[in-house]
Amino acid sequence: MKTEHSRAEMIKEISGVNPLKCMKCGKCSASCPSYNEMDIKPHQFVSYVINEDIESLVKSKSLWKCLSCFACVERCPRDVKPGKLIDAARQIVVRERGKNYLLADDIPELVDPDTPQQLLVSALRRYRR
Amino acid sequence: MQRIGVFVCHCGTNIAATVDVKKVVEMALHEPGVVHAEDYAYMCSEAGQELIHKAIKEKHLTGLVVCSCSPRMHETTFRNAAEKAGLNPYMVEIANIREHCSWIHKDIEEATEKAVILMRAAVAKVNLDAPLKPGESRVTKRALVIGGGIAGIQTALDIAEAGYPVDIVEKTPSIGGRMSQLDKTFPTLDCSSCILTPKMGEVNAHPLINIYTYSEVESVSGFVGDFTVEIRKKARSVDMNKCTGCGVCQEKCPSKKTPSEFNRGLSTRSAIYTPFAQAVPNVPVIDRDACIKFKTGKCGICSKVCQAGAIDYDQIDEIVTEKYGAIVVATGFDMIKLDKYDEYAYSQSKDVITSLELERIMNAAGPTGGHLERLSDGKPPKEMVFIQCVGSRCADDRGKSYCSKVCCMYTAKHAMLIRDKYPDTNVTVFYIDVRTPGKNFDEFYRRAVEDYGVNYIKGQVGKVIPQPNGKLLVQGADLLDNKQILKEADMVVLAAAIEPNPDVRKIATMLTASIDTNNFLTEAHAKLRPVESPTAGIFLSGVCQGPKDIPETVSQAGAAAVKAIGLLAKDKLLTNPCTAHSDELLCNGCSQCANVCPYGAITYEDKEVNDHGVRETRRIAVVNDALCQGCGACTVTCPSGAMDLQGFSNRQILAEVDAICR
Amino acid sequence: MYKIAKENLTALFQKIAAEQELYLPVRNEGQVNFAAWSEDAQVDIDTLKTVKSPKDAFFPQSETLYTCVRDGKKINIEPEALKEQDFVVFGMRACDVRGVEVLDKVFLVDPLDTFYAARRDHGTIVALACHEPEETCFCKVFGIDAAEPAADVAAWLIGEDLYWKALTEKGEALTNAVADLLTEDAGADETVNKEKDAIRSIVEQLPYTHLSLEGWNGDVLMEKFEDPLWDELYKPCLACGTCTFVCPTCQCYDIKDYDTGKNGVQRYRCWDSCMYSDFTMMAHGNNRKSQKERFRQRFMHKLVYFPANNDGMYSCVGCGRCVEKCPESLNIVKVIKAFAKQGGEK
Amino acid sequence: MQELINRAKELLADGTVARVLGWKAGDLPYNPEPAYFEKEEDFADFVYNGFCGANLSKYMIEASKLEGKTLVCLKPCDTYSFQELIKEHRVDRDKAYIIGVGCKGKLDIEKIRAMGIKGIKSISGAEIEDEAETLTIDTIYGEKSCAYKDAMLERCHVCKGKDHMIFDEIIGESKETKDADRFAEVEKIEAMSPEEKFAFFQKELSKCIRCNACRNVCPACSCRKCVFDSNKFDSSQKANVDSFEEKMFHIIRAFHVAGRCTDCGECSRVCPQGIRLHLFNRKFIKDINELYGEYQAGADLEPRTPLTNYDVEDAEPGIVAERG
Amino acid sequence: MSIEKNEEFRPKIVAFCCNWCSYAGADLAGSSRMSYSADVKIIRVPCSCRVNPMFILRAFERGADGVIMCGCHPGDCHYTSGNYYARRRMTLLFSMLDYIGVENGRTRVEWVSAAEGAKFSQTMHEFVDKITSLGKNVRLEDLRCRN
Repeated sequence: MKTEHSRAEMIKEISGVNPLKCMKCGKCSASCPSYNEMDIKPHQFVSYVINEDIESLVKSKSLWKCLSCFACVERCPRDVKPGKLIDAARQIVVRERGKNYLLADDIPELVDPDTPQQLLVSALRRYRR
Repeated sequence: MQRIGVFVCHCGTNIAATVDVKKVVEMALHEPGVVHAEDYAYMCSEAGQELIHKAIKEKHLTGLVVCSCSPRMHETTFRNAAEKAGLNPYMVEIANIREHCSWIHKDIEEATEKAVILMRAAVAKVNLDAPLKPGESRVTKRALVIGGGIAGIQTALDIAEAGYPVDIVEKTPSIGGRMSQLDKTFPTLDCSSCILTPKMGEVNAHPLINIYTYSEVESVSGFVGDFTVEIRKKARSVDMNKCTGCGVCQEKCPSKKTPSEFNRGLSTRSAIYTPFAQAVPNVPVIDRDACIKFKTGKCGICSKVCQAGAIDYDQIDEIVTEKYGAIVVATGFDMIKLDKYDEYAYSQSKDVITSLELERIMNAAGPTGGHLERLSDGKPPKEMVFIQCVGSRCADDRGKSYCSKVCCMYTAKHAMLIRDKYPDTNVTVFYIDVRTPGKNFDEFYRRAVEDYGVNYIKGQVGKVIPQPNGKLLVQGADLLDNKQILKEADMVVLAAAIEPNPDVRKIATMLTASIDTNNFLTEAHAKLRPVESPTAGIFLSGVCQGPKDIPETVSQAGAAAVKAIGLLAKDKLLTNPCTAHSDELLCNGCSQCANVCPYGAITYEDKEVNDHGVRETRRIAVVNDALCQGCGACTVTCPSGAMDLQGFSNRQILAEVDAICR
Repeated sequence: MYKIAKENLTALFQKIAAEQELYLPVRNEGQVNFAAWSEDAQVDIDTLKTVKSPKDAFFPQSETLYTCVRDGKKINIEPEALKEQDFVVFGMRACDVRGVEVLDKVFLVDPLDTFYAARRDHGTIVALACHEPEETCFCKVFGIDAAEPAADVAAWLIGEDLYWKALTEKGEALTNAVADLLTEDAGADETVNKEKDAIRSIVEQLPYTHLSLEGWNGDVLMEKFEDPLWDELYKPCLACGTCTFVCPTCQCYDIKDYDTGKNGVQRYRCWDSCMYSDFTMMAHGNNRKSQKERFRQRFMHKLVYFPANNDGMYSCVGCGRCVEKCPESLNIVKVIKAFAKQGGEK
Repeated sequence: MQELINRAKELLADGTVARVLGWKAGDLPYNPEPAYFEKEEDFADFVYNGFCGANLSKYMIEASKLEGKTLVCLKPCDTYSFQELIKEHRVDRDKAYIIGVGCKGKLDIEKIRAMGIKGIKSISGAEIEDEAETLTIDTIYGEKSCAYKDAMLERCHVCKGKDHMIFDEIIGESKETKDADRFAEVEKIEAMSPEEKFAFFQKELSKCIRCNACRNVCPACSCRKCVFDSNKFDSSQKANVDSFEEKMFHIIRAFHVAGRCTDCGECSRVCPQGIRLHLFNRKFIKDINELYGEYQAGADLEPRTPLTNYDVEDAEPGIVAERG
Repeated sequence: MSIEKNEEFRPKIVAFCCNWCSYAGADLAGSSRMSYSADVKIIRVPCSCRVNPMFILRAFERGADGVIMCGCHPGDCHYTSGNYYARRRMTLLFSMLDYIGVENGRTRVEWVSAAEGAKFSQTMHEFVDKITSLGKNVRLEDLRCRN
């Protein structure tokens, strides 16, 4: 298991996001369609990464509730893009399962029945490169 | 060959206790060019200066080296002493053997060795010194103020009060600027026009102030003290001298469909119009794009109804050329366009407005006669939502990176006024931070919360969704309660970022004044010269330099006026002689030096040169001594070494390097 | 006639270098130039032309003449010592040897250049015949025989052997000094003659060999000087010094001072180039103001002024280095041909 | 080539241009020289082939002073230099009629010689029209051949692309010949220890004979009088008397053209001693790209170059030590 | 003159200081009696942007062992932008010196304000130590100027 620090660094690297740019305006949370289903709210993703509490993040419900609609990415005034952080956190989960790349055939057994379809599309788009 | 005198100061024991001054004197006599060397307890004293005077006279010295304290301390003293004895003051160099030597070293041998080396470097430099003479340039005792808002008005008044004539150039038909559009002002809630209108009248009546409205700066040439400016007076189609300002033409004008600029497009105006009732001058202009006479050739009603016979359809733009000693830029600001913020539904709903539009709605002279109502259906709003930081503090290219500074306060003002006048209306403010540094500012904001029950929510709005029922669904976040909020509102007010007037880039280019990436004019020094541009003779007033509120603008306007007055009070400007200059035989005319000159001091001329018998016309860099401040940026940019700095020439610095490394 | 196996050349170089300095073609970062021999030097005597000619051996690119040292307010002048050490230059070609003869005409006449003279006195030249002449060579035009260089020692590299023949007293002395490494070979003459014939027959096939110098001599000064053709010829010239610095006969130098700070002011001379914009720049200005004049200078000097003063001897030796190295492919052959073509048209 | 000649003649005849700046065939198979053509009959000698490597943009400095327009043949990479010269007011755009000529990589006779090919009588395959991949070289010592690619100038292996940055018209096709990483050599050196770096450059620069060919051919080195020819900095040098002077000259030369050097490769092409001078220029280009953002001199007419510009967030000089 | 006490290595260090900040910072170090090595000799220039790479190479040519340039902090330049240009120039020059094998650390840039006497003194301490550890500059000197 990697240290929390290295996981946080990896999230930053994968997402290309500098969480320190966040000015805590909350526009992400204000924009989020899945807000109510989330245990950790979009604006909080940022501070979890800053505080290097990645374990909570990857264990959170939010990770799989985010629709990857990227409204927060579009609207974030500070170029922080919480949606990308979440996407990166998912990638960490996938990688830690020992697979860097997802094959279409592997998906059914990985999929939580609650996972929204859009997420699958987003995941395929992202990980099957 | 120079005849150099070296004078070594003991500075009591400050130097002499650590440096063997006699040894320095002895070593000095071995240096090339040195014909005289002596030491004395206090060189800066009368007696010490007398020694220098005597040696210059008796030994016919052409250059001096004073080994003493820092040149920052007594360079001027010794230069003056040299000048009194008939020597050019720039033939003096200081070897700093106190601050840079005796005070920091303990070992006498070591300190003496270093003092000798510093003396040598100074001698090497003097050997290459040339007499320099400060240039002189005249000062035209007249100032130009670009922009007729509160900043420009205040600057013009202050300069004129000091007795210097001032011209104001204003692009729109009337002075008054943004402030004239405001309803009330924070934190005292005075009526904006009540405090502005008297000032506009004062400017209009002042014998030393001349106002060019409906005019723009066309070109600027010259330099500090001696600018030549061309001003384009756009054709007004109304004779300023004949018009009585009765207003009949505006009433009768059949073309009334043009959106009113003054009311931010919330109402319309006639083709012949004054922007607002208290306009100064109270003379209308004809908007030729809207005028039926200009579009079709028919109509001419205004001309018929004008008893003064002031209407003149044949007027053409006029160019006025005037000379100025100082120029103050007061071009102000506008709100950013919101076309990149679709999520707030500004373009989709009439009930989503900007705060400046709200100012007009709240104003008794505004489009709704001062009644707060929805523009869609005229109903009074029951739920109002204010969204802060729309386009301010934005890291992406949709908005501006800076804080617009005034929004927190005016939103508190709006909220308070609404709650006061319409107690049934709920007001919610979504904010990121509330910033209230300023006298009585935080108290003002607290009053809005505590006395008027304005609901401040820490969090931003993600989306505004117009509903079929005419309401606006506001989806926001409450970060303190960690919940998402869905709220139906009747009106949404956006605190849009302010940005410098878009024309300022053009003006800055004409003035060679520097401008930052946000189009704010750059000050000469962020802390110490905040109202001056790095370009000499150009001063900054108001929001063109950075976001600020009215009191701050007025203070800065006064400060800019003082700086301008300080310049105009002089008959002549003495220019720093340590300026760059270009060797015309080596100059390539490549323009690289002008690229790095912070003062716009370098221009190019086609000049005929005789290069060792080859005669040709070449593009040559020419440095304006009045503008050059002697930083030397150009000298390093110049690859051929054509550009050199007097007083710190390439060869002088190299000679110092050589002397130190010897 | 002696010979020495190629594989023993290192021993020969060691032997020479033990007694005196030895300069010979050395390969450094892909380029072959004359340099001092050392154990780890990559000697390359197969490459026909070194980039720079070997004239440095006698007339170095820069040399200090004297040093002025300040003593208080006095100045002492310390002249530079003349060359006192014997040395050998091994591997010059016939054209290079003629190049040295040209320099002699300049530096060994009155006023004698003592720095040059000392080097000539102490230097012995071992020259190699050109085994495989190249298309840029045109030494024959100047009457030089690439097959038989006229040096202190002439040498031929044939197969696995180097054939050695002393031609002067200096050459004899050097031969004696290395005699124990050389073997006498009775059949050598025949081998060498065959090689000479081969070389000469290749030379006949070279494209420049039959270049005509008709019309170029010391008597045509004004006619050539004023010819409008120069107005065109110089145009591509970049005014760099490549042609002059690789040339075995260019002898112009400038005298400059270098202030060392603590070690006084060194007065040194260094090669100058007539192509340079400040060539012959003087206090009053420059008497060759345009590149055309400077460009003309080089060719007029080699083909007109020099023969005018030296019994018809041209100061070009046809080594072809400028032909190979000019960045814009200008050269003396093109100049000669351009005038010939124009002559034909007239 | 014939199309180019026809068009040039046409533009001369109709008075659009007063002269044509192109290449004249040499007297050996590989040595064409830059030349002006003013009359129809001059074109008998006009040539454009693989050996026409010279960047003619610098000649336009002088040509801009002449009466009338000059038609100049510029290869794609030459057009960068030309734009840079426009920026610096050294050439007059209005005095130039630019024909962007096609380029499929230019040849380096030194590379052919380095293969041991000598006594060259003729070369075929260097013509610009055909797609020949091979050069066939007839020599006194027999017929030789080599791949076109192997005889290409170094710069063509890191070709900037086949597009002309500025032109009035284009004649002939170009091909991008890039097959190497432009900064590979620089990176190799950067990875060396200081001792190795020093030894490398000491050796490379010891070949320098200060002929100034690199400087004089360089379109960015367009100073009327170079600092190394003047006494402005006590910097007049005609020879490298000490190895310091070689370094001084090459460092300062590279510094003076930093941000303006288009990497046209002329310096390396003309060096008679085969010094890889582009190693200096490319180091600066690489640093500029990495520190101040990708920049290609001559790709546009923006007057400010990286060294006459700044960003408040620029790296500190200490970064050099940090990078190690 | 040679007053060297012993044979130990004493580096020659040239410091270019801008008139407005760093030279004043050095003055403050002096008036606060914050000592640093006498091997440092200061040359006053109007602005760090006056420092030409040729000056730095010249110092090395003449046997300097280290060259340091001090200017106003970025953003505080008396001439508004001079040190920004200087920063780019020096970054590129230092990178080039590193590239040709000059030991890392023989050159340095430090921003010292007029109030930072202590920083000036501290910087000079560090720099002298660094140069002393690097030893004599032999890679960039002109042998003709050698002692």
